Amino acid sequence: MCRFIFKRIGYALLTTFIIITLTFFLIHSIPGDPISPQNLGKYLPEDAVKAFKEKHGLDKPLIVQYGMFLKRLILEGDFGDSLIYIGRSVNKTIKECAPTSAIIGGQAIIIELILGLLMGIVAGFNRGKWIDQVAMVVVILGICVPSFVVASLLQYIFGVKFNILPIYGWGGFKETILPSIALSFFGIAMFGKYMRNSVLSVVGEDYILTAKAKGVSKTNLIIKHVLRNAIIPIVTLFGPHLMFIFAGSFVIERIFAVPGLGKYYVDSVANSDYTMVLGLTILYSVLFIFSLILVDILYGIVDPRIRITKGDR
Amino acid sequence: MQKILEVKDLRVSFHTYAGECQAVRGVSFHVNEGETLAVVGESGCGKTVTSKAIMKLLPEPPSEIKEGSVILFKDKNIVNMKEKELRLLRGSEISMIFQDPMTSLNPTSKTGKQIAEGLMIHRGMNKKQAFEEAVKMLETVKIPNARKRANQYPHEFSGGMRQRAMIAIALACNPSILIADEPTTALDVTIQAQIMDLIKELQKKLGTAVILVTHDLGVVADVADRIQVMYAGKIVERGTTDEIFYNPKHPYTWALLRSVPKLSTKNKSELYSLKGTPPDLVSPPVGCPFAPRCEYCMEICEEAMPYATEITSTHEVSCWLQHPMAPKVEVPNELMVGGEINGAS
Amino acid sequence: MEQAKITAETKDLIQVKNLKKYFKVGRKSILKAVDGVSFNIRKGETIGLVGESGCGKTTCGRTVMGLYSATGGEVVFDGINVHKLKGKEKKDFTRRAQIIFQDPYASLNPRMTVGDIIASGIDIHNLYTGKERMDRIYELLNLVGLNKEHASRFPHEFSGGQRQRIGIARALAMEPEFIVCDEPISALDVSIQAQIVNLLIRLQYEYGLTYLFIAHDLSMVKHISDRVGVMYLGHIVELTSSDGLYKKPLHPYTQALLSAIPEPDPNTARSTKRIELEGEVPSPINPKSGCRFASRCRYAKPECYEITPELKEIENDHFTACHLFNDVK
Amino acid sequence: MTGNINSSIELNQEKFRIVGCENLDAEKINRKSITFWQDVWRRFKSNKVAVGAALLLLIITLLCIFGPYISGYEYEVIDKNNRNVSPNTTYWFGTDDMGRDLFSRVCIGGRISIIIGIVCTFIMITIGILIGGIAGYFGGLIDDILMRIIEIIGSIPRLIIIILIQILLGRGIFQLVFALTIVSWTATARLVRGQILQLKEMEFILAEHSLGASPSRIIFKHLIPNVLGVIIVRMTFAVPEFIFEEAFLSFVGLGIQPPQTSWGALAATAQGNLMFYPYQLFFPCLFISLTMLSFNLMGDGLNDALDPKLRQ
Repeated sequence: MCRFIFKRIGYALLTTFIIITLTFFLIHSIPGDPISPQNLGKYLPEDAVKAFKEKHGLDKPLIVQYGMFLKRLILEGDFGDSLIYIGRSVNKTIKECAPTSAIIGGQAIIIELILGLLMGIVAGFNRGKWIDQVAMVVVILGICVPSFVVASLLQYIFGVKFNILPIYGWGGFKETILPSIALSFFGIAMFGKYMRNSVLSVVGEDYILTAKAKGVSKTNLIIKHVLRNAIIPIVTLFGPHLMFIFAGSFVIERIFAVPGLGKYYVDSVANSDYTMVLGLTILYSVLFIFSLILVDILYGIVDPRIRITKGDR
Repeated sequence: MQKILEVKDLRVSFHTYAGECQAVRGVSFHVNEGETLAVVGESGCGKTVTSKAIMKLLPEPPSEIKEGSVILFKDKNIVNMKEKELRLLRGSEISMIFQDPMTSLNPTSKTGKQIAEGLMIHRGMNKKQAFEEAVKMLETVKIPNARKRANQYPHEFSGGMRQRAMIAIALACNPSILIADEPTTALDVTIQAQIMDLIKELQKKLGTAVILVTHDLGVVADVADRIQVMYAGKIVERGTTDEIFYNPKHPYTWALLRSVPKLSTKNKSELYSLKGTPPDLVSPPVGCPFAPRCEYCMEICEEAMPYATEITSTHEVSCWLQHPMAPKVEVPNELMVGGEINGAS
Repeated sequence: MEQAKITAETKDLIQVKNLKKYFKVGRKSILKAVDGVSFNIRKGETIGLVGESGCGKTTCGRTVMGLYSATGGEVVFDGINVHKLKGKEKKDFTRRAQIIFQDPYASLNPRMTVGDIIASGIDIHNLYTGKERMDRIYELLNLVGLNKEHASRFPHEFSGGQRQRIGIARALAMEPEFIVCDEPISALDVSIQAQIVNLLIRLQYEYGLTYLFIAHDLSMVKHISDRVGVMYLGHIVELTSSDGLYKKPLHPYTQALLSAIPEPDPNTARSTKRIELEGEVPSPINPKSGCRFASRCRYAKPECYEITPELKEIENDHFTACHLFNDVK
Repeated sequence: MTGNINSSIELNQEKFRIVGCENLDAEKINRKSITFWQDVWRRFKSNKVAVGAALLLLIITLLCIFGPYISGYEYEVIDKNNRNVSPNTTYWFGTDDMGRDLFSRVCIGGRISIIIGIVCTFIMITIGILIGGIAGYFGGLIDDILMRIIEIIGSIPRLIIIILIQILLGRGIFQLVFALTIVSWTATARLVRGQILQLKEMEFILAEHSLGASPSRIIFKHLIPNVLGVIIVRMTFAVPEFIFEEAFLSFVGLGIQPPQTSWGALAATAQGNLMFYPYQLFFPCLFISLTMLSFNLMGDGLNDALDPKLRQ
């Protein structure tokens, strides 16, 4: 198992390196000068631009810039400074905005897991009954209605119609409620759908019959035998799903005007703030890659069959 | 001998999209204490459904045990039992082993724990006692290094070993009936022999009655006290093992016996073979279900269901050939080969 | 119908010489499915290959057919080395040797009509077209006991036994001399098994076919075969006439295998005592040297764990690979 | 068992004459012969929800094609006198803040959304089949290399690649299609590869080898017909995914750029006016949701109809 994890981490580091390199050169191969009279340059005097370029090594050849970037990133964990907002470093942005995004994302994941899995379990055990049908409608709606529609709808209902919850901005817990719910909508549907299918397939397994033939009570049967096995395929969904959470935050933070990483990312793309895009891209990729490893480890823990084949033999 | 289980007019249907499939159509039989009853038939004859119905293990829906079916265990009707009563019965009074040992153990639970589970439920043991008992059970079913094995997961066991573990689970609480549903079909011959010997040995030791469900007459010859042959959801013939093998009366039993080559039959001689396939039980025939494939088929066979004729107190056959008006039909020659057949009674 | 007697003098159709087929498993492990198997198949005979799951009998059959490339050794078919064939020669060879498969559900393409399935070989080799092709299909259907109307139907409409007969018709379309029957009856009900076995025997008489019949059911193999080879973990441990094998099994494994077969006769079953084998077949991945059966053998001597016994003739046409018979001859 | 026999049947000697089973055609199949696809169609037809979804989809498509001609308003004509008009009999969906007819805009936007969905799906499926097919059929080193590439692409968040490509190539409909397809084929390739690997080991493919079949016959007669079902299902689910992604990107301003429009872009513009003119958001959202819904329901229906487990 340990060897397997180390191997995975090795691969992950390699992938990260490839992504950093690729993103760096991609972004720097964009035609045009990042600071030219066409954009930022027009507000600045010429020598200020020159000084800025020198300071950030923008006048040096690309490969040198790459070396400098890599050195700073590895040694100091420094992503560099924003090209648009003078004096604002990428690191500072991450430090300020990441917790905001993490709160909303975290809350959304908690809601998804609780509601989604619960819905899937209840629907799976009541196949064909009304509760299952209701769950299926929720699932299909959750998958088909884009998150920005859900977000707008929530804003309209809770903000405009009833005016009970704030629909913009950031502050206390109240402000996190609507964004978290909007973000979790798709996940609830997805986890619900897969959990239901998983429960259904496990219920049909022979070993459930064995357990029943032993006289196991219904609660024990559900918890110890069905859920323990049904959760296994769900774990694999978790990694790819994180991508939806990232992507979802881009839209959700924008709609609810939440000062999170997603909003910054979209803004910096729109404003051509390349160092910011570069830094955040790397951050997102690393988060994603390592969460995939986490899922693999988790999978090994829930499924004893994996533990053996990967480790001992 | 004491009757321990009595099944009366058991009818089980499955509701499929093609219609109601009548898998078991009025089956009655009993099991005596400590005996081995074999239920023999080909795939789709309803033998597995019958065995699962006894423990009420069939999922409802799509299955349905029909009104009027009675399964009496120690004077209580299992069909009407509530979930709670059933739980007390399952595993402690009646237990079951299944066909495929690869899928019938929970892959995420240690084998010892799976054996201990039943003990904790029915014997009120605590975790530790139950585990110790589970180790003992693994020794009983002759798994070497029982203590180490008890702490392993099923995927670390080979097929034969898993079936042994299944037997340990089933017999842990010393039930009075063990239902073995094709326990050796998925295993190789040498392993099959090991498992059958083990079941036989434990049965003798514990005095458990065994219902052995199988398609293999060879397996049955060795272990069964009584045999009942099923076809298309009905019992067509039943009798003691000797009666079925040496004095079979139903053409289907003949066919089953004739189509297996014995090691002593002449090489490359033509084997007896049945034409066609069993009937579709969504719309079962009015008459004898075997009639379309029977070489002795008479007009009456297609029109009415034959009733059971008693040959001896233990031997019963449902066939129109037993009717006084029917022509006398001799037992096919190759069944006489042993010379031990004592003719028609 | 009576068949010409096949004796040791009958010409060999196929010679399998020290055939090996290994599979790589993971990075380091090697699964030795077939590990040095030699036997001959005489013209017009049926040779049976029995053994428990994982003994390599199916791999052996497929390698003999040339479906798998051999890791070592050779298969000589009527003077031709099967594994050296290329291009057109290889295609021509397929007209002489055919195979029937185990799983009646997986061996027919569900998207093709039965007629097209049977005509596969005809189409590939451009044997017939148009009406002649249809006539040939009908003829083949008739041969295996199905009728004309079945040609336009799809495999899923047929029962297991019927599908297996379609598979046989597909192989027969090539008018082969040799057919590998790869567990053709294992997936079928008892009464249907007899149908298929009868058909195979009849076809052999009518067309003088040679069979390699692979199965795990010793009683069926014994019934259909002239000679039987017993395989254990990639080796042939015993090879002799089917009667000889039944009457006088030499190898301890064969003895155990025979005694494990449940005899459908209560008196015999009760009176005979089984030779019980301890444990189960070990894994064929990275097998130990020496006799593969040694770990389960009652008679195992120290040398059995060291030296792999050779298959040698103990009696007339009765071969076995066991150190117990080192002193014989 | 010892029940009474039906008394209406009169027993006489005549009835006890052995007739045997020789006259019976044991091999007869009573059911009508139908091909696989006929069977699929029959099962799909009996699924009311799926058929309804297909009809709805047809209506939406027709509306997108002919809608602008019915309403009589050009989608980009600005009318300063009719800004933010609520839906009424002249402007069925109302107008936007520049006085453009929303009905026409929704129809035109729908064209772009649906076209992107379909074009992307076709490109993706083609690449996916090719690469997955090659990896699965040839195996070995080619398979290893292709799978490694797929793995690396799969470990980078999809949206990030799309955004990077847009930054690099600029924004526009072609760049968008390119960006959407370049990351999406991996799942299809995996699916096809898995199917091919599974089929390759099936005995009917081995049988073809033993008959001396050429690779092209095996690929075109056996492999492709057998993966077709899975691919069709994959396609029905891919279209709404692309529509969703396009809407998503347009919504954050990285997709379709004005003056062109799509449902996502329409929703984005309307988002700002949600407080005052919710209808402007309602209609594009409704159309996106309905389209996604009908594609998904249709896909579910097809999936059920093609499920081999339900056959036999």
